[in-house]
Amino acid sequence: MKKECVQIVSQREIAPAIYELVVTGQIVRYMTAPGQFLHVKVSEELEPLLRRPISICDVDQQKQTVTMLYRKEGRGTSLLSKKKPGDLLDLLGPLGSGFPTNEVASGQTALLIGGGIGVPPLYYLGKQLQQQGVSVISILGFASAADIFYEEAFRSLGEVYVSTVDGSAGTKGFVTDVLTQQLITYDGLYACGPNVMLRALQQQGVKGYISLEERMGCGIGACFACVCHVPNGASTDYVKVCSDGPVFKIGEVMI
Amino acid sequence: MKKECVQIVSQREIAPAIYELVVTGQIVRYMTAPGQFLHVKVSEELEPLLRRPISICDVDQQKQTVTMLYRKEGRGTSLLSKKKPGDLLDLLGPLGSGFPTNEVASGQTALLIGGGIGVPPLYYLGKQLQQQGVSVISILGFASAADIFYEEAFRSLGEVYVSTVDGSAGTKGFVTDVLTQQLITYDGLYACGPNVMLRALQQQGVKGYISLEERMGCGIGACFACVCHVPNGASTDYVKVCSDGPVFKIGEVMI
Amino acid sequence: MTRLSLELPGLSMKNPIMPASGCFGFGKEFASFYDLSLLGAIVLKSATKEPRFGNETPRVAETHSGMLNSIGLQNPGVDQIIAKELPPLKRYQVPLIANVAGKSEEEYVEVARKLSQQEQIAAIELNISCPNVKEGGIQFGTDARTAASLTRKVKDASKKPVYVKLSPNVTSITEMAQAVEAAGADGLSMINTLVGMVMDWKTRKPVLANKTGGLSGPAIKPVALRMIYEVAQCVSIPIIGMGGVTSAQDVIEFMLAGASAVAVGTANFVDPFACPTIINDLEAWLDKMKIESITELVEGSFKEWEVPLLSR
Amino acid sequence: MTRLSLELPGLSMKNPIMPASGCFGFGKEFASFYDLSLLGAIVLKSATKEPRFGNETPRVAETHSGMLNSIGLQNPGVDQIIAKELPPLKRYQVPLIANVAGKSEEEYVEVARKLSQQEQIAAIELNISCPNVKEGGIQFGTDARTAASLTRKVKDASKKPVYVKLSPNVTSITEMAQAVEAAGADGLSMINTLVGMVMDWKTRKPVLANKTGGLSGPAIKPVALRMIYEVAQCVSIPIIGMGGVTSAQDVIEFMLAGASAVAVGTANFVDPFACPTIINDLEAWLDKMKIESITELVEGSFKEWEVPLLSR
Ligand SMILES: Cc1cc2nc3c(=O)[nH]c(=O)nc-3n(C[C@H](O)[C@H](O)[C@H](O)COP(=O)(O)OP(=O)(O)OC[C@H]3O[C@@H](n4cnc5c(N)ncnc54)[C@H](O)[C@@H]3O)c2cc1C
Ligand SMILES: Cc1cc2nc3c(=O)[nH]c(=O)nc-3n(C[C@H](O)[C@H](O)[C@H](O)COP(=O)(O)OP(=O)(O)OC[C@H]3O[C@@H](n4cnc5c(N)ncnc54)[C@H](O)[C@@H]3O)c2cc1C
Ligand SMILES: Cc1cc2nc3c(=O)[nH]c(=O)nc-3n(C[C@H](O)[C@H](O)[C@H](O)COP(=O)(O)O)c2cc1C
Ligand SMILES: Cc1cc2nc3c(=O)[nH]c(=O)nc-3n(C[C@H](O)[C@H](O)[C@H](O)COP(=O)(O)O)c2cc1C
Ligand code: FES
Ligand code: FES
Repeated sequence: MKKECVQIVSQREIAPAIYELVVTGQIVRYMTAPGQFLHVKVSEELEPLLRRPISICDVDQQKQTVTMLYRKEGRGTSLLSKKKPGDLLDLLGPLGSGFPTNEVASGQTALLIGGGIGVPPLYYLGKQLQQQGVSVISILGFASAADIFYEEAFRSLGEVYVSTVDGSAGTKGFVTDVLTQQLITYDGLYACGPNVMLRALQQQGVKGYISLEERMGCGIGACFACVCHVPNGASTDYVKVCSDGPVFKIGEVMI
Repeated sequence: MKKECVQIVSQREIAPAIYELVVTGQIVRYMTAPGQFLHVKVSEELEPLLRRPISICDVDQQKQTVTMLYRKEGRGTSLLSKKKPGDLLDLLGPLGSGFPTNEVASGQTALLIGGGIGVPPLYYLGKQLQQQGVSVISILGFASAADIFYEEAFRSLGEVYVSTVDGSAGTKGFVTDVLTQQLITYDGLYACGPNVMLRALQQQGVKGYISLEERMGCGIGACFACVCHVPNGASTDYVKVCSDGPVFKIGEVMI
Repeated sequence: MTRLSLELPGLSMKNPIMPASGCFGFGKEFASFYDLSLLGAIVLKSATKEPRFGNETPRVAETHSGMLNSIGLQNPGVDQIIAKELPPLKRYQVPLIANVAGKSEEEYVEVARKLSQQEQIAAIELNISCPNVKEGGIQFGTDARTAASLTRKVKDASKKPVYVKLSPNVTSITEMAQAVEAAGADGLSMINTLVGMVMDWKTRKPVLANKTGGLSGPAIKPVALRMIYEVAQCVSIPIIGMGGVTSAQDVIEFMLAGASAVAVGTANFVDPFACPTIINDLEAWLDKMKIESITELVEGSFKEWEVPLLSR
Repeated sequence: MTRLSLELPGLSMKNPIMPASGCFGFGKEFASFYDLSLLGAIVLKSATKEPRFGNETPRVAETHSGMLNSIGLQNPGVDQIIAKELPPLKRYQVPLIANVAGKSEEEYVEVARKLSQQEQIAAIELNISCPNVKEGGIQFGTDARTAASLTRKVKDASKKPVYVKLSPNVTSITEMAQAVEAAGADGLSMINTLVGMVMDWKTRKPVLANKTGGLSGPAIKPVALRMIYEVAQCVSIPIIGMGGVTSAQDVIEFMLAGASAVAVGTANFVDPFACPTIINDLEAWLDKMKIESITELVEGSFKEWEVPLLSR
């Protein structure tokens, strides 16, 4: 958990409104756990005020770079998308607890399920799993063929299924449709995406890990903005997405 | 009175915290009256919110460029100083009524008195007077030798006297000290600078024109932020610096 | 009727956008930028009985995402306004709302009566909320009984509908709103500015000569939205919403919160074309939101929608 | 004594800077960034009698130069706080201020009594101003008599000095301040957040699950400065100032307005090093202002200065 002004190496739009941002700095050396996130100050001024949580998508320790993929949505990410190589970016991180990679052993199979802008953190996870000798299968869901990104990158990790809401590529529908239509066997499952998708997975009773999103204040566990109820225990029990998560065991958290 | 996003041609620091900014755009063609000012939006965002009034320092109609000199002071001018050639700048202007150049005839002498960041508008004025065959004498006051700017530019218009508060260059003291120590004869006087300086001139009973500063909201006469009392008339009488000024006849306004 | 048009007491508006009082003078400065007939309405600068100079300068200061002003209701007095400021506005096809201020009930009543008698004036906005006037001004806006009494007297004197402009500097905005509604107000305008201060470390004094001033601009938008949302649910008269509006999206948000029309203040200083730009953008927003008429948006955040919400 | 140190009821502070309640948890997260002993004091997160979950999420939303929160006083309850949260703070040389909240006078009194009995706790901050709790919370902060009665009872029960934290959502902040001073408050904390709302045009609903939330950050700084300035001139107890402080210059401004010490809230989220950075910058500011001790600044905007003002 460090704070550093890192330098932007490159930034490009890889799909409509989806940007790939590569930055370099000392702080990268702490980024070893896939599923952790960075808290990004998109401006040097006090406006917009809050940092933006963005997942670690890829890390290159040799080049000391970290890659983030983000969707240009509101004020903050719009400003971020205007940054140019050489510009500085104030990062806080890595934050949260990542995906446990030791839940699948060498020779076993891991299934990665990513929906939309939930895809990025799975890439660094998949790379680490692959290095550990785990077979990786990915199901990636997008709105349409035009919105697909990083498909090739995931193919380098193993088999890839794609779903699109409009059916313009891959299976028509959602990642869960792929899951029910294809008979995929796996030993561990990791998912990140919109809450509807994670809820569907949780209801299907599969086992594995999911990464959640919640609006954040501090990102470090101090403000209690990002709490979730837990299914068992007292009604006042909770977990914090920023520091207990963003990755949780499926079923551990109410979504 | 137009609004346009102009392009920055160049920007450089010409003295400590004093920046020379050159921009180009269609709007320049309306900038014919020296003493008028531009209302500059220093950011594309809503923060800082208000525009900054900056005087027209020089205009090149052939190149369609306008030069502004400004002192980096607070939030707005700090942001402005970070802009680079090619960046866009939202300008509103030209605003206000400028220096009347027909008060001095060809062959007569005009005295320009500028204090600190009040110097810039006098340059474009001096150039126009010179073109009209008027002899130009300038008294420029600065804090110290290091703070002097545009001295050479003014020398190209005519005789120049410099004063510095610490005496490190020219006459030690203020522009008014030059005025009392040197016997300068002139037919018209134009001044711009801090209120203390203008007040001193007004009290000495000299005749001529002064350019005032006042905190502004709209810059176009609508918000009534920038009013000044007038010496004669009802207690509710006023002038607006942004639209009636910023140039006034000495004695016309209470400062 | 177009997709943007609407009807409010006294006002037939082409669109819901009007410049806010004190941020548009009497229109002439903006007339050099665009045709004022484009506007839904115009709220004129506050009028008092006698001419007023207002407070000493500095009268404005910048704050984070906002500004303070302490103009202090400078204006040439109601008679001069009628004689000099109204006639040039005759050429525009736009309803005029006259904003009325005063130090006493009598002054308010007299000014409102005179202005409401003008054919050009479509409605009165009763400014009981100016934070920048020491004598009385503010207390009309912070005490429900005083506000109600004033509203009733002005209603009696006015030939035109009366919108009461509420101050946000109160413990209970709903109490104020309900009090003036009960007293006969035809509509509400809200919010006026929040009282604030900017300090100058160099002089070690407040920046404004008047020390305090009214905070406006995007900084106060959340406070405005909250107050409109609360008030809209407990009154049945329409609300003209304002406070930090700078874009068509803001207008949508204010209408969802409960505003029937929206006034734009500070944004006019940042961009003299703010109002026409917003008006121009609104239609595209209706398309984006799959909405036929802008009036459907009003109170949209708490009413039932026939067409289901867009899925995220 | 150093140039930055100061004494307030119950508090010997190395410097005037403390993190504000609810913006620093119970310290442990920030302890991984810097040594908490650097701080002037620490205000702990609000404690209630029983554990509270608070409001549903989303609980924060961004606004222009500010944020809304509707955490709703989530905390593990006073007993757990004493058992689990206080012990790890023993190792730091820094006075702790326990913030106390509740739904009833009895709850406030009980929580305050328990916390004030802890040796580690130097003072109590009575949170009568949380806008995010439906049951009761806010009315203690908006009615002078209720606030005074509560203050008196908590004073009687507390072994430590009591600072009352005021709500800005009132018509007259000076009335509230004078009421709690008369009831025995040792100091004031001000301001808490302004009630606001953010609307989501996509869902057509307020962003926050709780609909409204408390506005904090630079957007509210002018309101905070104004209220501190007004209150400082009519009470004789010290004020802990807060509301949008992000820099040492802000601290100077708050002290000139009348604050004896300054709390930093939202800024901790933007930069976890906000407090130590501000503390570090303060000494240079004293040099720049040609001031010996920071305490000279307090009320500087309305008191007489022995050394004349810097000329501009
Ligand atoms: C742990 C975590 C990891 C994330 N990783 C990625 C990623 O790798 N790529 C990516 O594109 N997005 C990611 N997101 C979502 C991303 O944080 C939001 O899209 C972003 O904050 C929106 O900011 P904005 O300026 O575009 O929107 P604005 O509407 O201007 O944001 C306003 C406020 O709401 C918050 N907010 C809005 N949407 C979200 C959201 N979905 N989740 C959390 N806060 C939100 C913002 O942070 C800001 O505080 C992640 C979120 C979390 C919690
Ligand atoms: C007609 C006119 C012409 C001017 N011409 C020049 C020029 O050519 N070069 C130059 O350097 N300066 C000029 N100024 C002064 C310049 O406008 C201010 O220095 C500038 O606005 C300060 O902005 P900031 O962001 O640095 O300071 P901040 O402190 O961030 O400003 C805060 C607010 O105060 C206002 N403000 C602060 N100081 C002044 C001031 N002296 N006059 C008016 N408003 C002020 C700002 O506009 C802004 O609204 C002129 C002012 C006027 C009125
Ligand atoms: C410079 C200025 C002058 C104002 N003068 C008046 C006024 O005379 N009468 C009035 O009712 N409101 C006045 N207001 C308040 C605005 O009409 C509006 O209620 C407030 O500024 C909030 O809107 P905004 O954030 O869009 O500016 C004034 C506001 C500003 C900024
Ligand atoms: C996320 C958050 C939680 C807060 N929780 C509390 C709280 O529990 N008790 C309290 O008295 N104030 C609470 N506050 C108010 C702050 O202590 C402070 O008064 C306010 O935020 C203004 O300061 P700022 O602008 O520096 O944040 C909270 C503020 C925020 C932003
Ligand atoms: S974002 Fe602050 S606790 Fe999680
Ligand atoms: S700045 Fe608005 S009237 Fe002059």
